Amino acid sequence: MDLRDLYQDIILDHGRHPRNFRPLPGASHFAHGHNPLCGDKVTIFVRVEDGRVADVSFEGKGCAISIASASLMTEVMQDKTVAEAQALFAHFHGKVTGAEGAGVSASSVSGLPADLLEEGDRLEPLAGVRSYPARVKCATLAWHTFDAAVGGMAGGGPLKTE
Amino acid sequence: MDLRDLYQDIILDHGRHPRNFRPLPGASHFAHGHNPLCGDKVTIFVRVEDGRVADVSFEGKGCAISIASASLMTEVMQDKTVAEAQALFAHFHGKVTGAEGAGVSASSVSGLPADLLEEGDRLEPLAGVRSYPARVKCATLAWHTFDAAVGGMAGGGPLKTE
Amino acid sequence: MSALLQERPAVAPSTRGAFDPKVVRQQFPVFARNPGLVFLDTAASAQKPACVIDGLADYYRADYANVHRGVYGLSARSTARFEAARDRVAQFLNAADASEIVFVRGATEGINLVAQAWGPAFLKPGDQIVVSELEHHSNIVPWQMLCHRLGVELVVAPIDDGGALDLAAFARLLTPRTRLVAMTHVANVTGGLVPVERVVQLAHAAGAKVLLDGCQAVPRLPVDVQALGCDFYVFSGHKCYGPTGIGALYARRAVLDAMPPWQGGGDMIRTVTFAETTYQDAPQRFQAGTPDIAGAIGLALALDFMDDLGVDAIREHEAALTRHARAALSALPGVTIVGAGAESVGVVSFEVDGVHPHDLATIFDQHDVAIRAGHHCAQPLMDRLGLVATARASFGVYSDEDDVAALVAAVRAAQRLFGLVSAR
Amino acid sequence: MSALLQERPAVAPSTRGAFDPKVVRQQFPVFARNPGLVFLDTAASAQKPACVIDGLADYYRADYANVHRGVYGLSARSTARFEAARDRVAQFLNAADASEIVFVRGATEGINLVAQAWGPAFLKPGDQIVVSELEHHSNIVPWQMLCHRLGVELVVAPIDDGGALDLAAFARLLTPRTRLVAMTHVANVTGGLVPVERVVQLAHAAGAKVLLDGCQAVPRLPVDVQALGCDFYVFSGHKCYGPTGIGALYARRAVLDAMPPWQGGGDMIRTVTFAETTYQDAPQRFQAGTPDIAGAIGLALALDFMDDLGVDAIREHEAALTRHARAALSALPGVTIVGAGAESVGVVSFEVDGVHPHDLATIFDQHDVAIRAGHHCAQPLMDRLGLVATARASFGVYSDEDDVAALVAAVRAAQRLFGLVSAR
Ligand SMILES: Cc1ncc(COP(=O)(O)O)c(C=O)c1O
Ligand SMILES: Cc1ncc(COP(=O)(O)O)c(C=O)c1O
Repeated sequence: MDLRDLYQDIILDHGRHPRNFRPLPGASHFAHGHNPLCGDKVTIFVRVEDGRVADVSFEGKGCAISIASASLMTEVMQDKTVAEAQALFAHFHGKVTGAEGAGVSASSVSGLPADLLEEGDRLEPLAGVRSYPARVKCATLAWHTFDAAVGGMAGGGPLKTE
Repeated sequence: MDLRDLYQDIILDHGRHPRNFRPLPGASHFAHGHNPLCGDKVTIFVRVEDGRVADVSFEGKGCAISIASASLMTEVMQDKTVAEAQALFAHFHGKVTGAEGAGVSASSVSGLPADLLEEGDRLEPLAGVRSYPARVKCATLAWHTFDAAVGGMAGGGPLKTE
Repeated sequence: MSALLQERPAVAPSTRGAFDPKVVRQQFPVFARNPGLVFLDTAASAQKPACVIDGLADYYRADYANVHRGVYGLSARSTARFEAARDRVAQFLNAADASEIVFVRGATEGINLVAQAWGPAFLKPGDQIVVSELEHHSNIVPWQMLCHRLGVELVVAPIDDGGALDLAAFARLLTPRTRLVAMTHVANVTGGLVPVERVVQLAHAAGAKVLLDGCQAVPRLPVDVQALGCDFYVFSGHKCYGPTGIGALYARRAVLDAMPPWQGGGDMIRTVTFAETTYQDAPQRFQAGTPDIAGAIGLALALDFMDDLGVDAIREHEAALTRHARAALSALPGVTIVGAGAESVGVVSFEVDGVHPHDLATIFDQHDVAIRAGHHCAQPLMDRLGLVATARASFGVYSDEDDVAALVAAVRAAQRLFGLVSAR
Repeated sequence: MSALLQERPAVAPSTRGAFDPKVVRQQFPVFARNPGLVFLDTAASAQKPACVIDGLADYYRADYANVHRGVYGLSARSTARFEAARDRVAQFLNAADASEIVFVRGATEGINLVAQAWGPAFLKPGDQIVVSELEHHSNIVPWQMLCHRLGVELVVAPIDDGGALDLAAFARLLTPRTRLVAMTHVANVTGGLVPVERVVQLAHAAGAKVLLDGCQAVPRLPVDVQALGCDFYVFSGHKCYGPTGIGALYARRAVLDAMPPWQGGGDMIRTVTFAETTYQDAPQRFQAGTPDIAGAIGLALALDFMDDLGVDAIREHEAALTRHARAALSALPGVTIVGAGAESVGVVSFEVDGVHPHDLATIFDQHDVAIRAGHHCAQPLMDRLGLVATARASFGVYSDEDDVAALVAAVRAAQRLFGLVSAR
């Protein structure tokens, strides 16, 4: 395994200069995420309007992987419907765990709608994580926290405030 | 090791037909002994008069070794002074543990007074126990209980009622 | 983790036939190292097969590191093996999920965990806990201590004169105040199989939770916690061919989730500040500190070993050998067998007129026959039976009719030594 | 039992000189099985020497049976080895008597035992327990839980900015309400050596009992509990080259005798009836159920191993290597070392500007360098230091300057990968 597969330039860049790294005044949803094994913390803020992610941002402390993953997530999630966000989470989850379909149905992975394929590709740099099982939790922390914030997105439940 | 060293005829006899196996009305001292590992139980009754063991008896349930040891003990203890009883306990203890002097000073073992030598010899059949470490507690149960009844005999303390 | 599990060849239960204890015995180094040993104390603790001993050693040689916290490869490998062991136990008991398995030192610790963590959270003064007369001290004393602490009442379900749990009497004891029934699955003194399915049904109908003590059952019977429907199930690894120091508590997920933590420390927390601490979900919440990693892995190896023989085949073997031993012993003059109810497995307790069990054990030892003599940590049962002690022979997968023959010969030798039969 | 102990050749401490870690390393199979491994996570758990692994396996092969209750030879032998292991631990800590040693799963269980058995019997609302900012969660959370249960107050002794316990501040915190001081002997994050002799003197002068957490000390320093004068001392076997699942609680005899039992079960009782149960004396009273027999025996083998190297020599080795590592790391640009006070041993925590510890650990792993990254179960200390995580390297008897060189090279590689130094 080449470390460069994990620490691609885009990851290092997002790790060092995270996008949407700020509180979100007027957020309709937010959640705190925490990895008890390493103490890393993240807060995700979301403003949902008309069933769409009108804005999403984050704050926190963590490793390059978790910060980059959060940063990339805030980019791809902008303006998505809940169903789209759900599809992206499933896609991302399959990508980083390698076990496509673990806890997420395989069809939702393969079946990323055509208009999301570009967003899906933007997450490709995170795929290197799958070779580093100890780091998968770093990559997924922000996503699970987003999920918690908007209320069981993966389960398709209704949006709710934490 | 020959089992006959442990189960000598005299042991089997005392095990089957224990002497002084009865309650002792008018006992001045008594104590209950118990081996938590096997559940065996013994009660020792003593009537002390003028600093002598005027009478001693026992009741209980146990294996051949523990019953025979109790029975032989009641025989040798009859009419002994506290000091003599103490010397016999020390002598017996050294005999069955093999570790003469473990917790008992060596001089008190070797130095069994001349007038107690005969009593000491009567305990010889119990010496086989030393080859069976798991059974030493069976042999000593009655003796420790006697000791408890008359109040720390081994420590030479004053006689006291339980 | 599941990959590790799947590496094992899948053997369909139905294809596993009876096994030959003489062949099985060759896998147990203790018999080569102690030639002539007739080991009839498996109920106290089982001997260990080479696959467990060597597997344990090999884990330490190749894969050892602390679990759950290391990023490096060795620690990830160790963690995967440890969690695969949890999966293995869950699968063996047919638990719905691996998160229902808490590793403990043994059955005793498992019962104490339930008593100390579940008890104070769910019991109030006047509530009742039911145990049976058959129980091991480990399934009595923790409840007694809890009853003293909380003002709860300990109720005792009686056995009948044949040694079986009196189900009708048990049913009558259940009241709306019964909160927990704690009962053995197989009695350690008699080998008697308790009808725990009925016990669970009756207890649940009365609204009580059920803890089953599987110490003597797991080594001898297929156990399916979902089919049993019990709320808690405990067993010790050392009694089913695994290492000392490890065992498992199964608890239904909903029950476990509702329980507060027990011991505090590393690995069971989410966040710690001096002001406040939050805890992990089960099972981590109940495993403070570095667990017995090697023990868990060794236990999984032992369960693999049992599965390879086939648990149904083990049960058949032990039941048949027990029947044989009971028949052979009762044919001897002066020998009385302690009643075990309708069905018994793996264990037989007996008395020999005129020879105390302790003397028997010593005499047997001179014939290289290892049995247990005593109260077997079941003094209340001894009191009920009017005994202070019994002699107990118990079997494992390496035991066979030759062992029973040696036992019978040893009984006769003891009787001769004590002059109870003529020496010829 | 003493005979078993005496079989070991008596080596006078003064004749044991320095040892060569390269030679010592050959006794650790993990390095042969994982060629190239640079293992710098000994503070989390130590690797095991062949004498422990093989000795454990051999015990199972030759001498295994349950303890304390068997009349037969195998059980007597097993019991003798188990109790000899207790003697061995007592001797290693210089306890006055073997009965002052209770076997536990590890330090965490030892601390919980004291909190749950000693605590409720001797504390009342308004009393205080003092811990330090340096503690591992295992020496915080059990006290927090106890404080909640009893209405007792948890008081925190601060460290100074150099990472040392602030002794003056500690002294000022002690009041007549202070009933217990629970403190680490060597801090697991920093390696800092706490002046526990002074802590004990001050606490005792205030009428408080003292528990010392020796997890990181026992593998690295001669420990003499009588000279320290502490009331309780705990450590984990897996951190001093022994098996997982075993550790010891030392408690002064008088303190232990005054404590009520903790868990109920077999082996800790004197008599049991459903009406009433009486308990054994210490240490049996605190060891319910079948103990981790093999674990205790393995721990004794590990202590033998340490004694053969010489604990003074181990201390010298670790202190020297720690000094060397601190110097080598601080010479690197962008590296900051976490303060450990005046003296540190075996452990060094550090940060690398611009690279999170988790990323460091992953990158190091690719260079076969195994370190820990995280909060090291000491979140309150992290909060005090204003960190969420550190990278931690820790040493054992098999570690040497080549390991430090590999660590330094790995730091530089990480910095290059992250573009923090020019790649050349
Ligand atoms: C200082 C200290 N205390 C307590 C512990 C907990 O030890 P264990 O997990 O073995 O119970 C550790 C190690 O993790 C430690 O370093
Ligand atoms: C039925 C039963 N319950 C509980 C125990 C206690 O098991 P352990 O000592 O392994 O905790 C035993 C064995 O001693 C047993 O046979």
